[in-house]
Amino acid sequence: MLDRLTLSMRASHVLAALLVVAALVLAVVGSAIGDTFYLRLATEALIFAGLALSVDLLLGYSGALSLGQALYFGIGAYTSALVLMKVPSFWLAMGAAAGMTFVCAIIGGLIANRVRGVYFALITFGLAQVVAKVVYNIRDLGASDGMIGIPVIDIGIGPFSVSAGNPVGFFLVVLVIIMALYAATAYLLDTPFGRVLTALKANEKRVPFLGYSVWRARMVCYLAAALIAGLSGALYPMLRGFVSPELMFFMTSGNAVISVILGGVGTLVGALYGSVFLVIIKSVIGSWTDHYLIIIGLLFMAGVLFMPKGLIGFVRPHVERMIAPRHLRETRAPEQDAPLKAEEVKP
Amino acid sequence: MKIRGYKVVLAAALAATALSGPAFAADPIKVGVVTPSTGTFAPIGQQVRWALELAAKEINAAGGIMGRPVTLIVEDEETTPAAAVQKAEKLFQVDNVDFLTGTVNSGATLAVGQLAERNKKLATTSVSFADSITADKCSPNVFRVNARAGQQSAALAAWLLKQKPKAKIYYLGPDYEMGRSTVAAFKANAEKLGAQSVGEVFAPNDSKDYTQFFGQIRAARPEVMYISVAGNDTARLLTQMQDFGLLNSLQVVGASGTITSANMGALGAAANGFATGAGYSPQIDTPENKKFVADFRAAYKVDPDLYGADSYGTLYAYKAAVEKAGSTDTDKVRAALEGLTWNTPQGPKTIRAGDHQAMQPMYVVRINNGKFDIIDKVSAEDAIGPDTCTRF
Amino acid sequence: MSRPVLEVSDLSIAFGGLRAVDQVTFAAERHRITTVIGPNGAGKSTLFNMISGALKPLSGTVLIDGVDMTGAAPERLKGAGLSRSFQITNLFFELTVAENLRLAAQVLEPAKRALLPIRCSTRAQAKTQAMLERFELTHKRDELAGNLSHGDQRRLEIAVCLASEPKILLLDEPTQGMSHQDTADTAKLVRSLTQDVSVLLIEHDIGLVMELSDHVVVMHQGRKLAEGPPAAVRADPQVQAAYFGHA
Amino acid sequence: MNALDYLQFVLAPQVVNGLALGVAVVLVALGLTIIFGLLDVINMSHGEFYAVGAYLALALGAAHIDFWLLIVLVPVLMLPLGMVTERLLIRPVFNTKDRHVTTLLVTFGLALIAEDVLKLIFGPNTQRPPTPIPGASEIFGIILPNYRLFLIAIGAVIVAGVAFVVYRTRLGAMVRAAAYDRNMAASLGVPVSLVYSGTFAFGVALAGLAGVLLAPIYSIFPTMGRDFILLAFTVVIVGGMGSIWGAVVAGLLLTQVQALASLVISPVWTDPIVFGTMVAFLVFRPQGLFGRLGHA
Repeated sequence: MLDRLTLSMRASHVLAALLVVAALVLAVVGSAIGDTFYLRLATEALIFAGLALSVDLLLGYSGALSLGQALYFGIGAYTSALVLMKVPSFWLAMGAAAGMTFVCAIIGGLIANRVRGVYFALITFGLAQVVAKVVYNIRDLGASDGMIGIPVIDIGIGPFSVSAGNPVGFFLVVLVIIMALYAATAYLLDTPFGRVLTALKANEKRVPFLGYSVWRARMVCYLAAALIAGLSGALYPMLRGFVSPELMFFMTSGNAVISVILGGVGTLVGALYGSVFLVIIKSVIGSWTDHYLIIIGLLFMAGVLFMPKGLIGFVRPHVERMIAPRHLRETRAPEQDAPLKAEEVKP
Repeated sequence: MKIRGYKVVLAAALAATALSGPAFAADPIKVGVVTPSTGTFAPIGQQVRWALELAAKEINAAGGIMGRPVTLIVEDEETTPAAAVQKAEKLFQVDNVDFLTGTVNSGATLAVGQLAERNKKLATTSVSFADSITADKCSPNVFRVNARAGQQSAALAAWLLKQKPKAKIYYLGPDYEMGRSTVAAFKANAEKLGAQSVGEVFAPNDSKDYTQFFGQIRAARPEVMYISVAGNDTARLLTQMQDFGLLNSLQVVGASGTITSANMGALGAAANGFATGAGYSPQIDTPENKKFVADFRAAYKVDPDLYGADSYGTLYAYKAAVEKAGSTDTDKVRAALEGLTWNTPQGPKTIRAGDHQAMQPMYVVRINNGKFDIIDKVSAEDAIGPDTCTRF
Repeated sequence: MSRPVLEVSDLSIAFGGLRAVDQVTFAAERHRITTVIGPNGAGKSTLFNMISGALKPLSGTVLIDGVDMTGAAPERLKGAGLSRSFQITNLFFELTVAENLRLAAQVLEPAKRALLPIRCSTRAQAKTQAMLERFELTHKRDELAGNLSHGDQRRLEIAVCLASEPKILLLDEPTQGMSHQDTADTAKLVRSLTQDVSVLLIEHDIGLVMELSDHVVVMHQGRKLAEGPPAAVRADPQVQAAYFGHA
Repeated sequence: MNALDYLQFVLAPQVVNGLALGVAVVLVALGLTIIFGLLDVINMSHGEFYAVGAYLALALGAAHIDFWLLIVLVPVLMLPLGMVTERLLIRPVFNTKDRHVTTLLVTFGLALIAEDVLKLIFGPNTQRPPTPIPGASEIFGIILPNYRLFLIAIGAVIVAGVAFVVYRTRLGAMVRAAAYDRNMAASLGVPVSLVYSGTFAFGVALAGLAGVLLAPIYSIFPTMGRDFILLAFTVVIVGGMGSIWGAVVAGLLLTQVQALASLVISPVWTDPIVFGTMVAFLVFRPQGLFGRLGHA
């Protein structure tokens, strides 16, 4: 029988499909008019959407706010860059980035998962700051200048081959990868393990008494999120041909958090839409003022205060109503936070 | 940002009309400007923008480049390479600019240079001074119109050791790649000329408090201190040294980016006596420079600084090259730029064909109540150093 | 008769020098209701917390089914067959009734299904359905747990504990705050649980305790005062003085 | 260099200068820890309030208002700002379940805006007010600027004053009661809501005061708020949320560790050391050195 969470997830899938359709339209139109810039900008937006997706997996499902997710994005990007300069193989770069991110995430996870809530946020923030600073000082990693000269690679997919320099081709490759990451995350959340994560966010203290290890669930979630960030990051040097320590800085992590809040926390697809939305408002508002951060900040605060499910929160209930079986139609959606009693608020 | 660009067009057009210059029939030549208006380097970006606008206005008033008006299209570098590359790509692809300049962050200059190469366009920097841009990481599509770190330290070291042979020097740099290489370059230059190094320390970027190093500095009893910090860090370091009475007995010298108009206000008297090797000072006593400074002041109420002057000169270099090539075609303009000699407020500059580095006379300037007094001059040939670019 | 499902011996814990529970020993027989009673502050909930892994005891042992589980984490105790409810309703308020139950029943699935889609967890689905029917919550399956009435929430809490098919169920004041009718229904329900599990109960309603329990453990100031069948305990003069005197 | 020289020129100045920096850090952390301890709110915009205080001092100083008056005037001006922030941004989300994360995010948004607004008004350049007390004194061969001596002294006075208010007055008792258990406090007649916004405003005013006092040493620029924030959070966590003495001890201790460590290792590694300390405390002693406000 279909339940509420599965229904919400399906509604997200409908919106994700819509995004894919829009992307394909862009690809068709873009290639028809021979556009390069907008396709590559959209590719970049999708790559950062992957980072936002990883933030949403942590924040929206296990309830852990990471202020340093760019760390793994950066590790993925640097690993991929180093591999590509030696061997221009897409699959090797992706594999190495995944491996490296995974190893680093085990260490980071062991540190960060000792704590919860705001402390988790502060630790992840600090972790990323420290690593970024170290990278900033390592000459072999290009130090503050970063590394340029990452070749434009050909991506072999079975008998076919796509050049990363081909705007439409690479856009489609990134689209497939990011949507695959989205699908994998959605799949994960619709498994018994994923439901434990949802439970973790709803009431962490109750979870161990149901027989699940909170630490293990959080750790697996942390690793999965790091992998998503790392794989997204691995795509960046293929697109731009360089990496720089700024990719690990707080602003990169902060942008991902802003994307998630604007798009809608805990909706997965919201991270993707939020990321695209952020790119759009940045370039639109940025075209008439240098002080666009004020407007983004205001939008962000409005999102936190008044729109707990962001943009998706406006749209998804309608989609749910359209696709819901009858038995789920009348009941209240689980979107709203249940009102809580004062004693539960007190830490 | 497009709009901002058009505002410049409008201003240029108005200026042209006002001066009853020629009415343009031809398509404009589009120059892309990626320079920070947000982030740490925003104050530098301000000078870059102003200087380019001034140059564009003048060029258009005088009939443009080959009869075509110049349009600037300005984008925000945000002081990060990632943003710079994104904006540069827009300029190359959407706005279809013929030429790109303005990047400040060295990483951004390198990344944008690579993008220019892949887009078969030309990019220049008038600010970034990391040696690598025209050395081991040089690109056939990248030119540097300003003096690099090596030129600056060569000039400064020559002057310093003339003043104080066998000077005892203490070095303080920011603890990251750029800071370390700047210190290393000056140290090599100075030691070659007979200086004694009595100690060095690298402070983290964004240090709040430099006082923790003062004991070591005092104990080493140096006569000269070389610093290569920048921006807010300089303001803190020098005012704190002043508070601790360290400035009384020390000659402080440093990299050219150490003191600029952005932190001069905060430094006040603490900046007095600071000497640096630079490609420019508003005090340069030539008619070209006097006119430039006067026009700049009239338009923006402040003096141009090093970045302003170099950016101003960039547009004239491009003008000269296009006119020499008779085209805006990348390959032809590149060929014209290589070996080009043109006039700037700093005097004539020549672009060395081998590494695309501008050669220019270098000045040693000393700050005196907010003014950069010129105290020495080193010829272009003596300052430039060897060509180590091997890519073209 | 087989060995007791839960054996507690010499269990102690101290908070800042104060012995909250002091060398308590008792056992809970299979398919019986064992009730811990005592005045407020007697250490009942602390005792529960130690047995269920929420607190680590200072000394003593807890055996479940003969296996030493002293100080084990709650999730391990769950694996050993222990399930508990809470004095203050402790559910996933933002999740539906069915999801609350399904999460609990999910432990019944083999580990390899943890990463297969939910719909493959057939055993958990069946168990959820069974629990909904048994606890008469079927028509509320898609309600949020947070929107249920207090009585329904307390019932759901018991259902959640039972959904994982434990060997022993710890119920901490299941009738707390309930109306008269609900209390009676809950009593009936708890009685019926002994078909499947053993129950260890904390309860304040003395009438209910006497009616329900097979075995009563009386605690007072952290120590065990007496234990035995309800009638015997009630007659104990020490218990009379310490407990019923106040009641 | 002989041992005596090392002591006089290196070690002793390092300790003394570390002390001055420590006082600066304590001043910034004080408001943060009070807000954190009472409201359980991670105020990500604390650094920006510090910057606002510094800019206010700069603007008013330019209008020829005396520095000594500014020390009083700026915190007073900051009070309504803090009050309004609490009412508009903290209060509405205070009773939601995720309020820790929510308030952190809201204040992060505020920081984003504040920084840009400061740049819009005052421009991106670095500025510096004149040093109110010029000159330097020599004590046992260690030179210390008079203003830093003053800073150490006034820092001690401020800490003592705050501690007096929090631990010795009726007002402070209310604050501590509300921090311990707000329902209990409310039932005892403490105007909890007023105490909350008052405390938040007080924390903001302290940040502003730190801005006034530190600007002559550390200069003023729009992003100055980010400067102390990691260090200040570390001090709050190490000292114990809301613990005033904890903040003082942790602030002085951490800056000494930093100062002395930088003698033997590259100063770049002092950040990881500070961060490592924070991690170690979170893992092994999450309540900090002194435990949290109201609970100690």
